[in-house]
Amino acid sequence: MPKSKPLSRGVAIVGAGMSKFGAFAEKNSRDLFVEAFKEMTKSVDKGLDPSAIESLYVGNFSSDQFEHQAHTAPLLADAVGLTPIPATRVEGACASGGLAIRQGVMAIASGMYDVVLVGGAEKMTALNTAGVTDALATAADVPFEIPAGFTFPGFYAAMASAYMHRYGMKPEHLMNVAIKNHDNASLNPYAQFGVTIQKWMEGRVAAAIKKGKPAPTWSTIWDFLHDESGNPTVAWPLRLFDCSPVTDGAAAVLLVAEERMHEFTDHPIHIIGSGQASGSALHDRPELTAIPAAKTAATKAYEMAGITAKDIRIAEVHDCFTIAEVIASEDLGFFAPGEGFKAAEDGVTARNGAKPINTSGGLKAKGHPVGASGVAQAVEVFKQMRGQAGERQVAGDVNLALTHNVGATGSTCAVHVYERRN
Amino acid sequence: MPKSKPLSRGVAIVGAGMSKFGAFAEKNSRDLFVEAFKEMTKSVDKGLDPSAIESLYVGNFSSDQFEHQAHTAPLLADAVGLTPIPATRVEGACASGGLAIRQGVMAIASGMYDVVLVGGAEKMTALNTAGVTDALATAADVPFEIPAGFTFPGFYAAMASAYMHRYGMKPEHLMNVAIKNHDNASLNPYAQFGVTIQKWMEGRVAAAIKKGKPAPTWSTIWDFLHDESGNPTVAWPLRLFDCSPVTDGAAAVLLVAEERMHEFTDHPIHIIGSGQASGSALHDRPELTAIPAAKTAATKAYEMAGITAKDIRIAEVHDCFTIAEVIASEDLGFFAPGEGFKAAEDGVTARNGAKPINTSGGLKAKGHPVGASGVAQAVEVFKQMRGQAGERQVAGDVNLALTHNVGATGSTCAVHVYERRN
Amino acid sequence: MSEETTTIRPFSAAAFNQYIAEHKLMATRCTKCSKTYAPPRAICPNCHSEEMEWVETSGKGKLAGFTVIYTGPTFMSEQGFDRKNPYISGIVELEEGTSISARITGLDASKPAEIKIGTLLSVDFVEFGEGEAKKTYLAFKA
Amino acid sequence: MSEETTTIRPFSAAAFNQYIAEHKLMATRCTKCSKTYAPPRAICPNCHSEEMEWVETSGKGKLAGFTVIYTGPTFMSEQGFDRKNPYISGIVELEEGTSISARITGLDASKPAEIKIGTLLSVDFVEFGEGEAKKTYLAFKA
Ligand SMILES: [Zn+2]
Ligand SMILES: [Zn+2]
Repeated sequence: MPKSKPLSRGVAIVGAGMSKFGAFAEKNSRDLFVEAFKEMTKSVDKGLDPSAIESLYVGNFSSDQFEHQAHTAPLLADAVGLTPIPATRVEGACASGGLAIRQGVMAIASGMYDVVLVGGAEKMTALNTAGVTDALATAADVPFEIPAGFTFPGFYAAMASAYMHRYGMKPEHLMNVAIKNHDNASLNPYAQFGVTIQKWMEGRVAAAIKKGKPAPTWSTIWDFLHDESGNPTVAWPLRLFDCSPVTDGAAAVLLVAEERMHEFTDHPIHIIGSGQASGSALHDRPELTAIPAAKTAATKAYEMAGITAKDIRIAEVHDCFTIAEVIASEDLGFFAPGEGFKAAEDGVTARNGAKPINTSGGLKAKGHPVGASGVAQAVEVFKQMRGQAGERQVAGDVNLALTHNVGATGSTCAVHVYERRN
Repeated sequence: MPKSKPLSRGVAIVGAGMSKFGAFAEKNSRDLFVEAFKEMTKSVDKGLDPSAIESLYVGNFSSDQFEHQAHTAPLLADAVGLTPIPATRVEGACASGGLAIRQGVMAIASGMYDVVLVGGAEKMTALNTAGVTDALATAADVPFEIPAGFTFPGFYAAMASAYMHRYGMKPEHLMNVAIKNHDNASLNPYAQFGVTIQKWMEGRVAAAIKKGKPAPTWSTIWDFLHDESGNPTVAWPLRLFDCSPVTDGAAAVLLVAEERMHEFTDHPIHIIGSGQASGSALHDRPELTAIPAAKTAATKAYEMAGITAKDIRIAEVHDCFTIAEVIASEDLGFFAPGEGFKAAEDGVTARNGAKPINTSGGLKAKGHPVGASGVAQAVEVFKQMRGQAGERQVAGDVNLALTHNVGATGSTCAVHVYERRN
Repeated sequence: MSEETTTIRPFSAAAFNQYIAEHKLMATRCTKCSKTYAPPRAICPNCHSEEMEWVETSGKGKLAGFTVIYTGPTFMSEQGFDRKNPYISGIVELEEGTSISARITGLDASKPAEIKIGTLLSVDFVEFGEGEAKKTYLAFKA
Repeated sequence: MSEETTTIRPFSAAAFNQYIAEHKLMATRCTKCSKTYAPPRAICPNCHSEEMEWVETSGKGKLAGFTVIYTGPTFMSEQGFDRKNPYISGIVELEEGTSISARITGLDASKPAEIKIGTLLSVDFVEFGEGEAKKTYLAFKA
């Protein structure tokens, strides 16, 4: 592949917001996007006149299947009063949000627009578990992967089996990722699961006692996580707490051409690197223990940004499953192959570690409304880099950050690098 | 809205091809795209090394619903051997193809890529009629339009009813559009319905005789088109021959940065104007007899191109229904409001008229695989402008052309202007 | 019809449909510029205000466009409509200046050419299904 | 197993599945660079040639990755699999150097920790349904 080329002009984020993530029976994706849009508007330091917005990109995986509603982008534009600006939906499975950001960047760099809104939305909880499983399955290479019985937990479980075989990891190691991400989410008021696993376990015990049932005898969260009644196996070696939840949510970021950023804020976050790559079906890759598209996308993004993995202060990575975070941390070059699970065990990726990952709680605990997740990652780095992440704020100068957004098992990956300059 | 801004650098089409359009039980959208890709490759005058292609955009409305297959773009990239280049699906209902072209233009103008493949694909015939009706309905504003019982023929029929009331058009006037587009399609070897309505009628008579049934007594195509058994009402005032068919098909165009176009051809077609706009639900517009998003998109495209409607030599417009072509011809400024149906009647829009429209046969007769249609429009103008349209070639110097691609009832519209300079 | 104002329910499709189930055609009104919208909006497209309120419409309007549908979606087929029993869908411009899609009743679907744009209509509610499955559809009758 | 070469069928999912229904695991081979692909490809990703041919695989391979699934998709539930009766899905590397997704049979789904990556497997075909509804699934057995 050819080398990354520089953008024709620079792009910065000047506003970012998200809806509460969770399960909301009365809200459709429009309602969720209105929430995210209002939050984004509030975050623009010098105020936002919505009529300055020239174009909208929307990341959305499949409102078609989840809500019987396609053609999402103009509907979302209209819901926040932006008709007749161009409104374009971008789909790359769970990487839809990351791809939407990238289209926003290109639209500005192309010279066509100065001010572009990027949104992501997914309303998933109207379907039952089987319906969600079937809908997510359409992100795979359906004719050649699905007849084998694979589900998405199953695909990542197969990657985990290969990783365990190759590097000696045990299923228990993955629990460190879940514990960390729930810890982070417990400090994020927008998270779906804003509780630590300890609190979750205590809640289960209290609920059992209240109902007059025998109280579970878990003495630590490790007991709980090893117990099939607390943490049932979904696709061996992955259990319930290795999997991100089914979520309703939306997110929005406002991108502007650098030459106009000071109209909106004196504290912009620059997007200095953007990489994207495609990948074949999981079975058609040289190894199962890494995601080639993620490595390619990261290489491109670093190249454009002129930095290396070690320069990154924090990263939001695509932890749809705990094993995905481990592999991501290696694909991105943070740790050598086979070392990612040890870094999680050693606290290196914790909020106060050397390389904090998923300070938001990640897809795992913040929630994973698939088309919104990539945009919500950018919302987190915007807040962290500007020192606005509240109780979960990372200490020190968060001047370089990264987001890593994967579609399916890695048929799509988008990586972005962000810089704060003042 | 702000004025159109110039692109950072120019973009040209250097190759274009499409699959045969029709109903193909054994082909999925990947198979169709492979066909289109091969045709595109053959059309590149100086030959194409596929490894020169840096990125892929795919227009696709809802393979999710039609094939239980989302995440279409990386699968199509992989099917033609382009992994790991970025592959991005763009969705804007039936305007998905037009939006994909526009993303390709911006990707090149942004400086990120020099060579971008744009595809469109839709495999619709695996569903029965009710299934297709329900799938297409998801392109509407579902919670507020669909409970009223509207279908897509129904929406356009409601526009026709308002147009008839305002301008005195009769349902018969619309038949002129169908007759013309079938005439054109009869000269297009890639068309789904490559027969004139005359031949169609004769086929129906012959089939009846062969089966020993009483032969219909239609003496002219007008008899046929007025007869419920020949041309049944779908949504009054629209009948079967006012509606585009359900189609499987794919199309592909190769875009390159102008500075590199001579590596591929000495006869490039420049994309000199690109406009896109969004619109609200049909009921939420000031009038039903025009599509505001089409007018806005056209204004933007003309402005960028520095031309006016009268400069356009030929146009491929979005005739999902006959009334849509009439309204399009007015929205684009070819004819004054209320004059479009007369222009069709007077032969102005015929292949040998002053303003040929839909020389390919249009969506109506060439076929309408929804996500592919916008790209197939560009394939037709590429051929016509280079004098390669065979029997349906328009006479004279086709130096300026236009494509007009509408999503749903006009919630999305993309307009492009093309120029041949030598 | 009396004008009922409430700001308790969210400005969402779910809330609008709940009102429809209660046989009320409610609109949202911008408290800043006073424009009224049915279907509802949470943000005013006219002035970008986020301060809306629910108001009940008069339920009066006129036909702006219509069709008689012979081949409907699955849910309409389930309600007994087909080629031999077509139905009318239309767009109705309300007195309040906003328009909405609705079923049209009280006109002869077998004579579409005799249906006039501009026909005066008033709100109606069509129910289908029993118990939990009961659904109420917005309609206007001539 | 004998190697059967034919260029009559298209290089599509439909043709591949037809072969599966005939209990043949067929691959496509590039006539230019000789690389073999199962699932099939119409264009060679290695050398971009459009000249492919069908070849029958040996049906031998080894397990590259696997999982035991307790919560499956709807069609697997219909085939009797659930939390109490989980099933194995895996990725199999064929002798021909290409890999494929398949159901895995002949191993104990209740003891996943004892299943070994690298286990030798041979092709198998699992059928479900009767008559028109009969579907054949690619499997590999230990
Ligand atoms: Zn207002
Ligand atoms: Zn080859």
